[in-house]
Amino acid sequence: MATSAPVRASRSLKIPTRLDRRYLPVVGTFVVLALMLIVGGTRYENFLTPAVVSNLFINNAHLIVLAVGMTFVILTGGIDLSVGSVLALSTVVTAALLQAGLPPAVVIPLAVGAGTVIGLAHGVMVHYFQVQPFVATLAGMFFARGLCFLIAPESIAINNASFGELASWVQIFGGWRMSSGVLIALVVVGLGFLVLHFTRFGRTVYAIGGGEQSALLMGLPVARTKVLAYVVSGTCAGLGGLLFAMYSRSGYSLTGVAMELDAIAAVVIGGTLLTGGTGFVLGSVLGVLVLGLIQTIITFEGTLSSWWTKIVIGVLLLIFVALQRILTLRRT
Amino acid sequence: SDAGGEPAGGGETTGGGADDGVITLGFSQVGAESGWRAANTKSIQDTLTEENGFELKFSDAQQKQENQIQAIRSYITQGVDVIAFSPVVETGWDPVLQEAKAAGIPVILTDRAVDSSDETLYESFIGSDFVKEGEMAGEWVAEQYDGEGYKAVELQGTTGAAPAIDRKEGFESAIEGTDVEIIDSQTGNFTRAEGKTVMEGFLNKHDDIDLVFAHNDDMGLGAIEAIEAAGMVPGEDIKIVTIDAVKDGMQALADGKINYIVECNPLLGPDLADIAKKVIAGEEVEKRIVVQDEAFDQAAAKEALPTREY
Amino acid sequence: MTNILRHYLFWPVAALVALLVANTIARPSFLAISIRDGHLFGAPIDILRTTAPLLLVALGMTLVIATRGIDLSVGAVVAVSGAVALSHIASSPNPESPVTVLTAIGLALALCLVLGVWNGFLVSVLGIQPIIATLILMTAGRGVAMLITGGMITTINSAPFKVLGSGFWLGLPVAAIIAFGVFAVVAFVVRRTALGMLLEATGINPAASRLSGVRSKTLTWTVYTASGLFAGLAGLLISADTMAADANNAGVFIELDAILAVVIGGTALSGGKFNLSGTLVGALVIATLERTVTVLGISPLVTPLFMALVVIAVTLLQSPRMRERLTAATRRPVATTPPEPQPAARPDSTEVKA
Amino acid sequence: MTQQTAAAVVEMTGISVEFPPVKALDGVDFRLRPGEIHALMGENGAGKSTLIKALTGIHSPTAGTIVVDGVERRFTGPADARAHGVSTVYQEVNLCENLTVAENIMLGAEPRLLGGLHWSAMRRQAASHLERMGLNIDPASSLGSHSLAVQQLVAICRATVGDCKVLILDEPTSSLDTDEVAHLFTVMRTLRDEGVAILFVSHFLDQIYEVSDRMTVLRNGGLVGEYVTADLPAAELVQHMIGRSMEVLEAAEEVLEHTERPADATPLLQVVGLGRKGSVQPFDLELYEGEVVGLAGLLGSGRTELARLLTGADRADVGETRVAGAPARLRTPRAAMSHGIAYTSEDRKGEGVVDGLTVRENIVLALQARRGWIRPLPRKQVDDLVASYIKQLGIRPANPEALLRNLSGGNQQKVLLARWLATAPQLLVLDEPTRGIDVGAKAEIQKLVADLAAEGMSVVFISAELEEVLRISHRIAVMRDRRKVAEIDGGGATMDQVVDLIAGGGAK
Ligand SMILES: Nc1ncnc2c1ncn2[C@@H]1O[C@H](COP(=O)(O)OP(=O)(O)OP(=O)(O)O)[C@@H](O)[C@H]1O
Ligand SMILES: Nc1ncnc2c1ncn2[C@@H]1O[C@H](COP(=O)(O)OP(=O)(O)OP(=O)(O)O)[C@@H](O)[C@H]1O
Ligand SMILES: [Mg+2]
Ligand SMILES: [Mg+2]
Repeated sequence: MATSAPVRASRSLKIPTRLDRRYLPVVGTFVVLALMLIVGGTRYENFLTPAVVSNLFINNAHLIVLAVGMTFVILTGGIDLSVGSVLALSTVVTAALLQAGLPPAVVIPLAVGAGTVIGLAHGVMVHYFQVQPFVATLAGMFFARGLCFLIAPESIAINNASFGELASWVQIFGGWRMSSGVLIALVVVGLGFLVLHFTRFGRTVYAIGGGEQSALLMGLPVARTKVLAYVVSGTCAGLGGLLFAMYSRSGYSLTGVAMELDAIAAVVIGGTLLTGGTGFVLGSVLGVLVLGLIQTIITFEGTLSSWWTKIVIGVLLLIFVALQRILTLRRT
Repeated sequence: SDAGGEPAGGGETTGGGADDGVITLGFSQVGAESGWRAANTKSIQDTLTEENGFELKFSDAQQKQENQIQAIRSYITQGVDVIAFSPVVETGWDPVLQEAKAAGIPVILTDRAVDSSDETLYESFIGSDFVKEGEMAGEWVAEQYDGEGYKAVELQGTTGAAPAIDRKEGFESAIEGTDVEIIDSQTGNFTRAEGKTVMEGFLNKHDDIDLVFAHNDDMGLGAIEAIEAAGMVPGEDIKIVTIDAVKDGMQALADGKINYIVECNPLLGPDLADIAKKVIAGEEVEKRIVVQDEAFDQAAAKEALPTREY
Repeated sequence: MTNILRHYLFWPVAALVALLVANTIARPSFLAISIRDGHLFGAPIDILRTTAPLLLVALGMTLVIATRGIDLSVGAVVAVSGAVALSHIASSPNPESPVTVLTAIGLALALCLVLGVWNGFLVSVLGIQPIIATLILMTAGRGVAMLITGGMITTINSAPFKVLGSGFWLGLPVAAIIAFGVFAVVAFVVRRTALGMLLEATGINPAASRLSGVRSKTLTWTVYTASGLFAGLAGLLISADTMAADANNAGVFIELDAILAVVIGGTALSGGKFNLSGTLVGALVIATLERTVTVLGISPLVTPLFMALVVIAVTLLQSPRMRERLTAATRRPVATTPPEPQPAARPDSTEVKA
Repeated sequence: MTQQTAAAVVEMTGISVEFPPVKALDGVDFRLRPGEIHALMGENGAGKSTLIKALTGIHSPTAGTIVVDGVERRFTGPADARAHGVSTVYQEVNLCENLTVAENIMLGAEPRLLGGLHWSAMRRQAASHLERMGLNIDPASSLGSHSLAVQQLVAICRATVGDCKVLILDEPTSSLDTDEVAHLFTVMRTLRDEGVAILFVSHFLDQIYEVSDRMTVLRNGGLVGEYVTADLPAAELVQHMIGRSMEVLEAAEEVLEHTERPADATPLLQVVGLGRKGSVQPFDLELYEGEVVGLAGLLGSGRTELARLLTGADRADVGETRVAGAPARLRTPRAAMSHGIAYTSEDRKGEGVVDGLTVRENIVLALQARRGWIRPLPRKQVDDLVASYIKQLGIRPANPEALLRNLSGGNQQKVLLARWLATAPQLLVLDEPTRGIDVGAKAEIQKLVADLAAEGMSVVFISAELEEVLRISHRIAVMRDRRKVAEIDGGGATMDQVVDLIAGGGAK
């Protein structure tokens, strides 16, 4: 019975010589993004300039933060439809409280915290009541939007001086510009990356996406992790709202309608599977840049009617996804 | 995707001047959410043509402020001569307008105002006065029906949108002191379909509606459908007052199904062209240019209909 | 008792009844149906009619969801359908002729079928994730609709077409007859043939289904095509309702309503077992909810809050956890499974190894 | 009959678990002592897994007490159980395929650096755990890239990480070959000698007798008794388990029926140079009517992959296929099915069960898929078919409307078998069909296979249990390193002969 080890020697896995398959979609997105930048650069004057690239980040800082939070939720196999509304809620809260004369040091935690609380509610509904994430967060979406209207049906300008200072802080290096919003977004991306890859919480997020049942039977803290993923997303949406308030210096209850779709699209374009378990924050950032680039191209084109704008966005999206798909397929 | 394809030539890339006589104007439209908006866009595109000495860069923000801000930023980096836009929201434009100012590019607002403490950030604002429109509608109602104890329902525009807020405010202030009473008010999101569903609900709920005030023609047209389906005669059993005066609305007015329409003129192109030229030439322009809005009753509509442009 | 409580239709039906009761309290004659102009008239009839397009869209959505997919493009397809049909009628010399109207309907449905085929192609052949695949058409489709109408709202006068939206047959709204009829036929086909089971198998375990010889790709393709077609039909009903094709606003957010209807009806978004009867109740709940907002006179400012609370209440009550609690309360304690292991609704190994 | 040696570390008394209307456990007592290997025995569906799950808090019993280490406890779940020193490897592999092997082993007890995961230490520690299990794989590779058997071993590695007092192994050996099993037993014995209490479930009687000290037998959710292994002869054990005598087992002994095949017979399926890059080297194989061909090989030798190429589950890069003499392209399972070829995957959970459907639906799935959706099988025919298979294979509960996910592992396996038998194939490729099936049913299945062959069906039989392959096959193809290395006649072959071939021509 007991024959032993030596026969098994030949079976060790061969060292991967090529890129790990898991990185393929992200690399795919990156390649397509680079291609698009180059094509744009040859097609439009002033396109491939530091100013345009800087603006890509400045204009999308809030979306980057949303996408980071969304990545957590999608990695667990869930989805968060509320982020657009929560972002609006946070901008409205920021604007309304600043208008009421509270100092930013008080307002900012409240605005972000509003997102955290809603995220917590989502997590509890999804995990403890087993409401499907899509529905729980859809309800959250209506709820946050409703709160926006209650707080401020009309748009509110932000005139607070110290908030304005914070918002308009810009660092310039040559043609490159970095706003406070971008800086915060990059910090969030860095944190997101660290948390996902270097904490047990992060790895459990992946484990749940790979199989919730398995994660549970492995004795991983599924409940806590799942709830926390929604809390992260809610908090990111709150922070995104703050960034948007800094970006637009106002609070408006109709902000961010359908922005959740942008965030989800960014995450998925960045190579994360909606079924959960595979994907990277950095991919999501690339996804945001892809969407931003599409907008930029549209503006540079400058001749598109409203309907061609929509069609071209769709077509560019298709090209991105299809190219990424082809790049991924051919390697497997 | 052809015209913009060639690398842009000549002097259009540097801001400030229009040495070659052609004015490059970057226009950021709100979106294409209604027929009114489409007419507005068309007017601008038809006026700011090469024959008229313009090169128009147009972009559609799809109702998103962030798209609009990014479009304006992009116009600044592209170095257009003039920037014009219809803001999605009133607030939040200071930073980007400051950037435009710093780059020496004049800005003109159309259709909707911005809420800014610094009036020097833009040259001029061309557009209707939404409060005034609501007032005109309300005044007509007060004049016609005061003393008859009319019960009115209101079909509001998109919750939170400036025209909806202002028109409601204007209408309410105008009927104050009369015995016209608004018994119900609900949003119809400026669309015909929702106008119809909401009106159906009102008809289920109230037996005694005398008047509908709709924030735009489309919702009014939807209400007409609902009223007819309930076996009543729009314009007779239930009076209808709306704002906009788009073609379908005017037709319904002429047909007697609507009783009064306050115009909201979308043809801002000529005014915009005019102001842009003046601004480039360094002439003084008025800060606020209120577009002439007419109002039509049924007789006036029959007369005006054949010659309406939109 | 317990069995009724456990039934997947219990809470959706309870929600529907609760809404009707709330309406009746606010407006005692709410449920009254009278006869006007030779047809039935009243709030319940209106609700049936306004449910019609949503029901069609939700029907297609249910099938798509059964295969673990989602179709975000239905709203855009609704817009395209209306745009095509009305543009054709508007440009024809004889808008009142039934031939014109039938051609318009045929054209619209054919194009929507093609759009459905396109979605199916992206999902089943290219293997793009459904949410993104259909997001493409969701964006571009509206553009196409606007391209067709030139960005204006196309309005027509055509009696035969108007029948689709506001006509009555045997005293009932034609729109409702069409939608409920299509629904019944599809439900019959799905449940009387093996289609339903094969769809469910595909949704639950694609890999196992493939090995069992189920044509998963073809089935997936078929459901997206069907979804496109039903959305197209819904688009016709919607545009006939107001006799206008509004490329920008027709069917906006109908995908969310449809998904909500499916979920309220007890079908899990993770695919597999689906309940068409649940979807029917779900669609009625949503249409009634919209009507309730008006009848209760809820201010537009709090409407979203109200909707959120209703949705939260319904979904919490019918959540597996809550059902367990309720059944546990009505019988002696039994082995309960903690919340975690249940999501077996989402089988763990999900990827098809192609 | 039990002697009190040491204080029990786990003591379960009067445990009942219900899944209305099924009473899965009814007042069962169970005791586990430190430093023993305790086998839990019973037929499929007897309640073994349920007892384990009741202990670790996945199911909460309706009655009974659980005392762990002298303290009465109701664990809230596996995490809680683990925290109290109870580690479990559940019946199906329950790991995350998307994570690396190292993470699967170490998560929960991961080494840390500055508050974050210490990846290199994690890989190092994982590697040492793997080594102990005799596994030589890259800890940084993703788990999904490994075969089920490897995954099973990884799951066991995970359970032995950290300080566990109680180690529970629910059918860990069902997909392992002798070699791996031997390794596992070495590890188990070491742990036992360190004082760990080990609960072990297996349907292999020889393994039970080899490794266990004591056993508890369950039948139909009830306790039959606790025995000292050495004192209980196998025949008696079987009797306790199935409530009948040993005869069933003996019946299977002489199943093999050697009919001479005519020299000029056309093979039912003939493949020449069939292969796929990165999976199996090109091989030739002929399968004849009425013949059972066994595939023997070590874990990972490519048996499964060969089977998948034969049946269109994977697409071959090179080679030709002939069905009944005519060239055929088997590019999909569906195409293979249309030629009467059926394949049951070894991966029950991933590629076999449709767990949200009922037993009935699972059984008719393949048959219905072949007919197409338009022509549903008449309900009467379905019911008869399902009823007959439930009876023939002894599927329990005998309720066609039960959801498959609520069946015990072994019963799920039987349902899968029924699915394929229902299609009445000409060639049936069975990849580990007896995995997790109890002794009685296993004998039934072997007999069934022999009968089917006698009726003219051609069968390819893969099993980790070499003995079973030898017993049942007319011919045996031996695989090594993803290559078919030999083909021998089943009748004359001896165990040693095959083991030599498998191991590389008598390396030792
Ligand atoms: N979640 C559940 N819902 C309903 N019934 C269940 C559930 N889990 C198990 N059962 C039933 O409980 C009984 C015992 O199952 P269990 O899995 O414990 O058997 P087992 O002894 O482990 O069998 P096997 O050897 O096949 O693994 C079976 O009849 C099974 O159908
Ligand atoms: N010990 C191992 N080390 C590395 N990889 C392995 C090992 N065992 C199996 N594999 C991988 O798993 C796959 C197993 O191949 P396959 O399942 O065809 O083998 P098998 O002979 O059927 O083995 P099993 O007994 O697991 O069914 C191979 O692709 C191989 O890469
Ligand atoms: Mg078991
Ligand atoms: Mg195998």
